[in-house]
Amino acid sequence: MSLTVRLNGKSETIEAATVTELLMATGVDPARRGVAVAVNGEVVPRKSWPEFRLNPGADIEIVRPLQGG
Amino acid sequence: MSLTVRLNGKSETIEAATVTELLMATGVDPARRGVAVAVNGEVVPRKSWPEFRLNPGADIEIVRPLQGG
Amino acid sequence: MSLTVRLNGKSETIEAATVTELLMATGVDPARRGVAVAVNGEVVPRKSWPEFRLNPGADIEIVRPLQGG
Amino acid sequence: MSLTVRLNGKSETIEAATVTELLMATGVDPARRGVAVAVNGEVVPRKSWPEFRLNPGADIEIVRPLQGG
Amino acid sequence: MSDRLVTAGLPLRSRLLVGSAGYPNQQVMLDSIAASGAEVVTVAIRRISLQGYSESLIDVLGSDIRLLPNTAGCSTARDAVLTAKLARDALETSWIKLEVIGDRESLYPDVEEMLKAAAELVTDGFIVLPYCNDDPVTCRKLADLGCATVMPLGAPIGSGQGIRNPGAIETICARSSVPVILDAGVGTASDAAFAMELGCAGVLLNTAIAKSRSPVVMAAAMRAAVDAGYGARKAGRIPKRDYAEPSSPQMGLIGS
Amino acid sequence: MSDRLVTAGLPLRSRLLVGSAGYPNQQVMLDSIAASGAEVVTVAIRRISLQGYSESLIDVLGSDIRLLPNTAGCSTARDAVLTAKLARDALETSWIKLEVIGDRESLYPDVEEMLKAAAELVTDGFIVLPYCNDDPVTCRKLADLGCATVMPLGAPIGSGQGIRNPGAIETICARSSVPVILDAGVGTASDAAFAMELGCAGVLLNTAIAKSRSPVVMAAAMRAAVDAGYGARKAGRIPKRDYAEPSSPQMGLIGS
Amino acid sequence: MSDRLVTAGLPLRSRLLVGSAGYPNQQVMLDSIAASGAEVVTVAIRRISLQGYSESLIDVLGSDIRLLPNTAGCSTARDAVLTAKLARDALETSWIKLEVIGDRESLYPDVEEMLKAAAELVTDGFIVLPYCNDDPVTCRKLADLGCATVMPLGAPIGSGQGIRNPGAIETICARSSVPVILDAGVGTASDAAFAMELGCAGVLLNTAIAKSRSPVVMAAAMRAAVDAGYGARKAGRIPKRDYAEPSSPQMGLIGS
Amino acid sequence: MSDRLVTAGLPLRSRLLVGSAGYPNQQVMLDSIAASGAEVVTVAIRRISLQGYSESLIDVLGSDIRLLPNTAGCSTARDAVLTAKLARDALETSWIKLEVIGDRESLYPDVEEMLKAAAELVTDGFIVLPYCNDDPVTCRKLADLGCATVMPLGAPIGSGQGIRNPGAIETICARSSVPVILDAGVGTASDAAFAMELGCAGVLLNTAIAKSRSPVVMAAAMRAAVDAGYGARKAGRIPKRDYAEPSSPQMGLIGS
Repeated sequence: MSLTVRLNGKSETIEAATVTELLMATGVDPARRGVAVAVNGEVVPRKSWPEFRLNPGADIEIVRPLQGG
Repeated sequence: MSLTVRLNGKSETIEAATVTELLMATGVDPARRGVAVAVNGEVVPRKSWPEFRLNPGADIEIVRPLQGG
Repeated sequence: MSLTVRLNGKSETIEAATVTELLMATGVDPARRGVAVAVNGEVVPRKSWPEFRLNPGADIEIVRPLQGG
Repeated sequence: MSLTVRLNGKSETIEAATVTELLMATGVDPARRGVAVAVNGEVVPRKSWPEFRLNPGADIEIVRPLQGG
Repeated sequence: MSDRLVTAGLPLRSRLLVGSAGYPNQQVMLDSIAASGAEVVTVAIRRISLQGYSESLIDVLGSDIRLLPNTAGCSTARDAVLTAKLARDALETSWIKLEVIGDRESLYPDVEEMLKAAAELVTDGFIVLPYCNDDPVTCRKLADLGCATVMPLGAPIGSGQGIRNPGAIETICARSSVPVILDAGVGTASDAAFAMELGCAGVLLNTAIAKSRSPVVMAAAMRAAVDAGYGARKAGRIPKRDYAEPSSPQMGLIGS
Repeated sequence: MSDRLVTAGLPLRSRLLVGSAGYPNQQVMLDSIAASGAEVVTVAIRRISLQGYSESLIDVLGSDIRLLPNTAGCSTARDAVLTAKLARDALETSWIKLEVIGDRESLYPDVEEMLKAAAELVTDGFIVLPYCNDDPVTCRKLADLGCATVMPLGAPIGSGQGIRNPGAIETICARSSVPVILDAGVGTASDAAFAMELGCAGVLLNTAIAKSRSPVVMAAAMRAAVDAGYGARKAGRIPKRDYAEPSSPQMGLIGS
Repeated sequence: MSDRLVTAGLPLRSRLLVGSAGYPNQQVMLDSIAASGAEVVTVAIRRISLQGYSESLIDVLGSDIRLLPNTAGCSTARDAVLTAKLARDALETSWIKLEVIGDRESLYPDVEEMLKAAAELVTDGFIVLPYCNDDPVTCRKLADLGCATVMPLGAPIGSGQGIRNPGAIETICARSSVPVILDAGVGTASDAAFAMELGCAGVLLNTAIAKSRSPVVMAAAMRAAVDAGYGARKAGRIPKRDYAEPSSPQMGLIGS
Repeated sequence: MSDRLVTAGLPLRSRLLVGSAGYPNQQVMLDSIAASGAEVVTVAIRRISLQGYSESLIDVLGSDIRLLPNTAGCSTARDAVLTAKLARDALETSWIKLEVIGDRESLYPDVEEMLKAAAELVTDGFIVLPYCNDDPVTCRKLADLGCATVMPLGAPIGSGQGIRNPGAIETICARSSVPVILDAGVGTASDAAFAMELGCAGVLLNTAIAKSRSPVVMAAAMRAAVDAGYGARKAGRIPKRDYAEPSSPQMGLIGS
């Protein structure tokens, strides 16, 4: 099934029911270190990714570390 | 009649029912410019001094301008 | 008669026998304040201009004040 | 024989005819490194110490290195 | 007129504001204030001593002086606000120099409490002149809250160190939507001139005059310094150059 | 009277001395000199252009101005001495601002040549005001030779960097047997005030006024700055303190 | 051991902390970090670009490097706190360099929001290292809230101006109950040494190395500078004297 | 090799030169010199006390130290030249640190006498390292005379004021045809680093180490500082900017 969500600030229609599926759908290996996810302003811990269900309109942030000062 | 109040930080027993009487009792001419009074953390405007009644335990501040930077 | 001298750093042939004549020849009013003259590294005082005779090859400086810091 | 000389700024009477004898007389081992001698404002090179004869009234400096900045 | 420091719509006679504390005696204070040319003079608000009280500042300072009460010594928004209200009632002025101190040794402001007090006082109709940090963000917030001026510190109160962070003051002046008055730290005349050159609209000082060896002479010097710095700013100074540049002409040298 | 700068026995109207070079035009120069209040104005001595010459400085500068010719651009004692003698004859003054430049980029003096020229000029009866290094030893030697003042540089001529080595200037002022006039480097009003606070008896400047955006305004600012700095020095500034010192009284705070 | 910078109970290998941004390329970054000797390296937290992503910093920076994520760019406590929580989950560290920016031009902190975020993060178990103002009051509040260090700015981020207000930094260091790490403003080695001499426990910098002409050489220079400044502080410098003091002995001069 | 300070054709082990005076005791002196890494150590030349004499410096300082005798205390070219010649004979070195003092309080050089002595010593085959003013003209003259280095003062000897006129030192370094060694004034490590950043080829100091609370620790700090400053100079520092420049990336912020 497909959902319309706000993903990293942009409205996107995704084919994913859970965080894990979303990451895979967006080409991010869920096993990869350094990734973190927040849904509606709350962090979704890595261990909950497989079962954490995304709802329509969810505000999702997927982040990783970058060069910084 | 006499009241025990907190006057400029010290407990005092005063012979005064109103702010005006209190000022007179403490040797401050109520007509004198530059004086201000607060009771229980609220300023009592000059015009209300005559009728403003003091209650036992009232926390009273009488201030005036001093040299300052 | 005509002389070849060094005048303010340049070789010039002049029609003048004295400093006064030289000044006049070069369009400088000898009466004008603010002018001074040196010949061969020595100042020629204003009062000696009329009779101070110039010799061939003399090194002559004619100066005046200018804006300065 | 004895001579009166100026030694390091003080007048002294010494029992010495040469620089070498003077050094020995003043308890300085002439073989010791780091010593230098001037007589009357001229350095007397180490090698000339044995035969350099001192005259009465000579102005003698005997120096050595010290802590310095 | 355009040359006047306009505070809350009011053009002031002088860009120099002075304090009234710490003079050898009252006459020296009065003479110094006169020599300074200041229109605005700060005063503190303190408890009346209960055994009657000496001649009031209001009476000795002429009517051509505008009293600016301060909240010096307050360390909470609550005390500062009450002090401001008492000052308003005592002096019939809505002007207040807001000070909320965070630390007795440095006398640096407590930013949070100061902002809280400023908001409350502005809402209550006060003309708020806050003594604040040399911090462009806090200064902007104070202006946005509706303060009439911002008064960043040049150095700790009474330290006489001058302007410790000119770059910060310059940044604040370059951006401020309200007049910037340098408050605290000035030790001598060149400090006051420098403050104006950095873009300040005025200078507020007390100790530098009151505690100098000759306060009246120093007051006149500070007045001249503020004029000098303001004029130099207006005149547009020459740029600093790494190398020398002759002032006299290079041509026509003798012997050349 | 004791407040006047006395040079070679002559009390001057002002402690600010200015140059006459580099102004946008002659009228601005005249107005700036007037606004500066300076009595002493420096001029250069240059070869007359042989095609006649424009209106003379002597005529345009009123008789209440004292011309101080300089030896700017000279790099040997010989040229400086001849220039001084020509200046004396041209301007009927024995005052000379001695400059012997050692280096075209830094325009720092050549100490050896300057000392040689100073000795010769003093012997010849000149009132010598030498532009010199901020070096207490050279300044002392110039005074011992009989110079009327010493004029150490604050920074390279025309650089507007201000006083690069205040400690050196202060040392020179503390010991000098003749008036110390800060020459060169002043960029803005606070620099001039600072020079006076360090103990200078006067300030000589040119570019800071002439090349500012509004020379007349800057000239007035410099005049005020010199007064301010001189006054502050006389008044005796407060010491610098590491920590804060409250100006308002600590007693009688409400809520305490 | 006593010579190690101990943060939240953890002794660090180095008193120099460095950023990972702005290097010409990744190899230069790695070589520079190695040359700096830093154990702690800051990283930003940013949205993953949705077209997959390049090699992760975590992998390229060895396991002997302790990553310190920052909240750079956040202008509210809310965003900073969420960024910190994402960082904790992404990097399995509870360390966070807290930045709450109040102003895009000056990049000065927003004191109110910073304090709010610090309180929330400390409560949530974070080791908080806040980038803050050079303000002793705000620094004390941050320490009282439970921050592991305070990291006052020396000058605006990336400006390379050095320490604009040494007196303020010295006051902060003299009173702080937690280690003071100078953050932002360092432009060259002497700035870093000076920070340590003022009493800082460490220095955090990025641009001064990354944007220098030779980052690896500058990284080694910064490492030496922090050691030098720390050593000098420990050694106890000589006092500054107004006058000279000969080092060589005064006795026994020839010709005397 | 190119990284070595080459003096009169001789590459030195270290860019730090130190004095041997004023240490608490001889062992601390030896340990400090070792910790400084210096190859060149200055010594004074003094009259032998006529009651025999203590262990000689030459013996206690190992053969891997190059002694640099000075003419400290001399105030005439004549005394300085004789002292130099005695030093050469005593120490079998033609190296001489030329000092000709013009003033006992400031210990500034006497420029005329110094130049005279330098010329005479160079002619006589000495390797002359003159302690001189921070004056580009005098420095150029010394180099033109054939001195091996110039050693301008940063501040009065022993004052620990650091570099009072960085602009002058920078100008001297930018133009000098011989290595510039900062001599005198260094008080702490950041001063030494700063000197190198200004372009100096080396630093000579004594009091800053000898009179610090822990000379051996300070000696190591100075060594690190000279390396740090030299490295930073080589690395090419970032320019100073008036405003901030973020180090972390501006894109991809959460909540944006």
